[in-house]
Amino acid sequence: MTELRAEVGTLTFRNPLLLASGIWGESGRSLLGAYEAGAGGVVSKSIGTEPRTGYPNPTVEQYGDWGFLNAMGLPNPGIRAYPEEIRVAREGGAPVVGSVFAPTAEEFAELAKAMEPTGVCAVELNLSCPHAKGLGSEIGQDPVLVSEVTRAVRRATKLPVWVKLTPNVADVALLAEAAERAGADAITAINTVRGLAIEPTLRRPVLANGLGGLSGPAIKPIGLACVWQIYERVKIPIVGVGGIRSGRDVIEYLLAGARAVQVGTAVATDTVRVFSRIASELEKEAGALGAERLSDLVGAAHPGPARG
Amino acid sequence: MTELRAEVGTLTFRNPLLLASGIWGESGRSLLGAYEAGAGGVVSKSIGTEPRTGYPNPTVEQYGDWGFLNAMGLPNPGIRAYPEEIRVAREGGAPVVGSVFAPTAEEFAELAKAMEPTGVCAVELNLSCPHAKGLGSEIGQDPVLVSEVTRAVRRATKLPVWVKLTPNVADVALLAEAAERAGADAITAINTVRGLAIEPTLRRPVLANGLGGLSGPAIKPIGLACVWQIYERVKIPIVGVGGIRSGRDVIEYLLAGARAVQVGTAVATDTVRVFSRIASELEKEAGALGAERLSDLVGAAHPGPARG
Amino acid sequence: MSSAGLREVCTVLDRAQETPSTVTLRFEYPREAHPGQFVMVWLPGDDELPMSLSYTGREKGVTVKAMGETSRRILDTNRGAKIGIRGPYGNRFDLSPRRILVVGGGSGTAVLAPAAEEAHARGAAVTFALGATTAREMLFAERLRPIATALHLATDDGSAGHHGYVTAVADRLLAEAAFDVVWTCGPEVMMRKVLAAGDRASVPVFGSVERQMKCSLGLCDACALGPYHVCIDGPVFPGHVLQGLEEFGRSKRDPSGRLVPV
Amino acid sequence: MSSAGLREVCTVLDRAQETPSTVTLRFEYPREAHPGQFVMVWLPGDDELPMSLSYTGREKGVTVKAMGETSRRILDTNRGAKIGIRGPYGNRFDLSPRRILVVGGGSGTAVLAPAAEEAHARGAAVTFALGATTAREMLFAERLRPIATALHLATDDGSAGHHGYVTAVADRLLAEAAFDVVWTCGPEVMMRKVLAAGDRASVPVFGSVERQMKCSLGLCDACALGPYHVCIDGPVFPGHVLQGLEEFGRSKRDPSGRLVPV
Ligand SMILES: Cc1cc2nc3c(=O)[nH]c(=O)nc-3n(C[C@H](O)[C@H](O)[C@H](O)COP(=O)(O)OP(=O)(O)OC[C@H]3O[C@@H](n4cnc5c(N)ncnc54)[C@H](O)[C@@H]3O)c2cc1C
Ligand SMILES: Cc1cc2nc3c(=O)[nH]c(=O)nc-3n(C[C@H](O)[C@H](O)[C@H](O)COP(=O)(O)OP(=O)(O)OC[C@H]3O[C@@H](n4cnc5c(N)ncnc54)[C@H](O)[C@@H]3O)c2cc1C
Ligand SMILES: Cc1cc2nc3c(=O)[nH]c(=O)nc-3n(C[C@H](O)[C@H](O)[C@H](O)COP(=O)(O)O)c2cc1C
Ligand SMILES: Cc1cc2nc3c(=O)[nH]c(=O)nc-3n(C[C@H](O)[C@H](O)[C@H](O)COP(=O)(O)O)c2cc1C
Ligand code: FES
Ligand code: FES
Repeated sequence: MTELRAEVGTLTFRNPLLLASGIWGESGRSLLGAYEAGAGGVVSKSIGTEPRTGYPNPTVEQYGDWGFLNAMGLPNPGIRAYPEEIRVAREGGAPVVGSVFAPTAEEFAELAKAMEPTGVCAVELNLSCPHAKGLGSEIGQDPVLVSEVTRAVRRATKLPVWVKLTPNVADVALLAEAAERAGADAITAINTVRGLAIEPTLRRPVLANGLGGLSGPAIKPIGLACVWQIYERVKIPIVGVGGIRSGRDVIEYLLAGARAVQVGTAVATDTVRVFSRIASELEKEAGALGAERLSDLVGAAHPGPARG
Repeated sequence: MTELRAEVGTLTFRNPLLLASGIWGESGRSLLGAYEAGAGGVVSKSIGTEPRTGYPNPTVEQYGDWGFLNAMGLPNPGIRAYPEEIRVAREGGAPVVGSVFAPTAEEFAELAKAMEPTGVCAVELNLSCPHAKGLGSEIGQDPVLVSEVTRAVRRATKLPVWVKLTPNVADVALLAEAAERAGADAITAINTVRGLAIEPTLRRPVLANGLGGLSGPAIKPIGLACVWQIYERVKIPIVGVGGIRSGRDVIEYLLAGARAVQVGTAVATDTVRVFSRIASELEKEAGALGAERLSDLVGAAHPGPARG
Repeated sequence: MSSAGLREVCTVLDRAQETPSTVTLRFEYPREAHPGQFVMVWLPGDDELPMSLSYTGREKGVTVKAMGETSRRILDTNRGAKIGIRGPYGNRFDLSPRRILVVGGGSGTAVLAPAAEEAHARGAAVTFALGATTAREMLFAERLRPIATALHLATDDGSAGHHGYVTAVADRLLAEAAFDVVWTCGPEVMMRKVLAAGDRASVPVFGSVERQMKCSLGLCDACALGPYHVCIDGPVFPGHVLQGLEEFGRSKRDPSGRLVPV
Repeated sequence: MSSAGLREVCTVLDRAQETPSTVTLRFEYPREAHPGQFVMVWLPGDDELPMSLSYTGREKGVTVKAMGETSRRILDTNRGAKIGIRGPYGNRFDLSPRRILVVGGGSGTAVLAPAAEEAHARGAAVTFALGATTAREMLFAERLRPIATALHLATDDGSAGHHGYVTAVADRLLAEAAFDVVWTCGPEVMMRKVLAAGDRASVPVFGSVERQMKCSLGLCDACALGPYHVCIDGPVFPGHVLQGLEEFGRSKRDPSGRLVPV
């Protein structure tokens, strides 16, 4: 049986399974629900300066149980209302990572500052939403902007800064390097992959926004490739996300170089009980691989000396 | 019942279903087999100047029936031996698109020139192989290189030039624009999506090359998004590829903006009979949508006046 | 075989004007559904809204009340129109009780009608207390009369049945006769009163609840209600659960996730 | 549940040196398999090769002859080692004929042995003609003797059985006795001779064929053989099909796809 505690920089989680941003993330009670169901920690919905209703429905499309496409449009209650939600989750004992998004470096910095007094253990910069114009992946696709935003947030807060990257780039590790140089404490990879669904009879895209982001098992190979490439080029910890729904999936991410992971879509396909199931699978399967601690596995599929 | 003839620029195919490059593409008899099974045309394996054995096995990983990961490493008999294969396919009546790859614009141009006397109806430039270093997606990720290669080939041959793009970029339409300006006759999108599979017990990547390319239904939303974005920014015809295995899938690609499509992985999951099945589904379903010709559907999911 | 989504485009087979503000649309949607469940109704180019199934057989139906922009547009939908349907989602009414009191307020009766019909078909005795603002807005009274052990109406303006709230009727019925269960759906203030009445009579109550919905798959959190998600844990909740929820009858989340008064 | 691939990592349970150049590895691989089918054997860090199953029960086995680098490394694999297995792939021998002549050349006998055993278990009479370069290289003679109606050996150097090609033995047996079918596997020049002998005796022949393999899923074309793909249409082909193929016994594709002599 492997010890499941996971360390991401200076932070320790009871297990490496964090709730991904945007899933069960609007209400503090839901965040807490994921923690009670076994998550090691939770990431908030991405919060902006003002409340946002997001896009009209349809906002999701489903492909069997292996893929979801969504374009929620970053609905969120705004940074003034949200601390109350974080309070609820924190009072229940859940470690909360506060995810934020903004169109400019200054606004990112202000949001991060506003997160500080809420008791979050880190801020995650969503530089990667694939469908919201001017918010997210336009920044995340440009190393200069990634640097700027990361540096501004780094200066504004003492909190650990996690930078969440998009896979919709030629070379994700280049963006990770930019974030690392600008002072990021960790890289989260990946956000959803740009995709589109079309309704033939109606001759129109399914999602009200047209383009959306693909999540679920379909993107696991893509997330693993990104984590792998990032691990080869940066030293800061990596939090892996994308298509995780089993203990084996987590082990693959650890071996590729992640120190912790986030679980999103599986909360819908497998219910929130997915956290405790994955945790017990992980304990058994990591044990069978001879790992005493999860860090024994981190990056272990890479050639060369381990960095565990 | 819809007339299935498909036009891509000056070329006409009996139906819009072409065999994608790299599938059943080493032997002329196999190309012909796909045509006999109902494909409207076939694209050759990507051919280089010299014979190449490709990577050692494992070269493929399979995820249920919704995804394949491969890193073949562009094995091919080389441009001196391959005309004999094209001859076999051509003698059987199959329209053949000759796919080529090279590390430089000059070599691309020479390969295209060498394709001319073989009787191919077009050349497809593989600027998009996601795992072969220096060959493919490094070029396909850079608009300047895409221009250079396309222009060199454009000058070297009278054949229609199709440029095949990778989805592993921030903005695929930018690359399509570069190809269009440099004289491409059509854009083929997409090649496989960069991905990785890891074997936990062995603590190593499954594929001998490490990184590979994802294909199959998992990438259909990604391919559709690319075709959609390209259609909004270029005028030349688009050939859609990625995850197609049903008539409905083809209709979605047409509505997104493709004039023809290519079918790859489904040849393995559904056998080569997939071509005749898709063709008959397409005839029925496009008919039910009231389309007399397939061109009635091309781009029809986009807002604004049709360009059919 | 195909990697298509779970959404189906259905043709509206029939449109019935139930009340001046309420319309039923019928369509063929082959998946099995149970009374209590809902579908997401997509009006192309507009929005997609959760709607309880008011008919759960092969030819399904939703009964829509004009509220905001989208529901108004759904009302304007004509026979032959194409709408997207996905689902059914959510849980269902337990149809096993033998003596059932149904307390419906306004369009809330939509979800109660097929449950009552099916329970009746299985031999239950169903008593109805249906409320509306005025007689012309009374939903499904004629539909339900043939299966009713008793059918009691109430209107705010006294234009039909009891003059006043339907909750007063329910209170009286619960005092007078024995019931195994109460089913209710309507405005939350109304449901709160029904829950209290059930408590007084020691009869369990089940209420169908509405919240903002986006994914309806338990993913996005739009429908959060205390520790529950209405799309997967509901929409039908036992009364004691609802009573334990601070938010029920008081606040709900708007599309941005902010808590606002119901 | 998991989105893991179809490959399994198996532990080598047993390693048996069959001949100086041939080793059998046994491993537990739970998927059902039939005589004639093959698996892809992955030697981590090295390569992955197609290998016929020489044992098709729950504890499966492959019998590997030292040819090139990878097969040599497979020979060096010890008990307890981990190998990747995927499959089984390909078609199988029809086990219904009652009088079977098995003509095996070298390691080709590996794929014939489980077919013969299972046919025998079902009541068929199986006659063997097994060839090898020399007595020590004779594969599976002791394994097959107990089930053989007759067991005939041939060696190139005369160190066991007939001095000369096993095809001469097959020719004689086909002239002397009546058979419903001939099964053969070995070098293609040998198989061509067996096909001719079958023709002369008017007995149908089925031969198991090897070609370069990469995907073994009918995708990559590495195993193209005329209009067929050995991984999905084979490896077992009827003799008349093989005789119709220009390439059979003459040319094959190398890993780049070029045609080279066999
Ligand atoms: C599980 C479920 C089942 C439902 N079943 C039905 C049904 O069978 N028939 C039906 O007509 N509607 C039903 N609804 C409500 C429906 O989905 C819409 O919320 C309603 O039609 C208003 O939508 P709109 O966009 O037209 O109005 P909006 O523009 O969203 O709002 C118009 C007005 O209605 C109010 N309003 C919006 N939604 C609600 C709500 N859920 N509860 C109370 N007030 C609200 C707003 O506050 C506003 O004052 C159901 C909702 C859920 C969650
Ligand atoms: C369906 C199938 C089933 C097979 N079953 C078995 C089996 O049960 N036992 C077994 O030992 N091998 C079997 N093989 C062959 C095996 O897959 C390898 O080809 C062989 O082990 C040589 O691999 P290598 O990499 O060591 O040699 P390489 O380095 O590839 O080649 C070494 C030498 O062997 C020759 N050679 C390579 N492959 C073949 C071939 N297929 N036929 C003839 N000569 C070849 C080469 O030309 C070269 O001279 C099978 C092949 C197929 C396609
Ligand atoms: C409905 C939905 C909403 C999401 N919202 C956000 C968000 O607000 N901020 C963010 O950084 N990522 C968001 N994501 C991306 C996820 O956090 C995660 O990166 C992605 O879904 C891949 O993980 P998965 O395959 O486990 O879902 C969202 C994903 C989904 C499915
Ligand atoms: C085994 C395999 C080999 C491939 N080889 C090539 C190639 O040589 N050249 C090329 O342009 N694309 C190649 N591709 C990409 C396909 O042509 C196609 O773009 C991709 O597989 C997506 O389509 P699909 O989902 O229908 O397979 C290959 C794909 C696979 C699966
Ligand atoms: S509507 Fe998304 S969780 Fe319920
Ligand atoms: S090995 Fe790839 S097609 Fe047969």
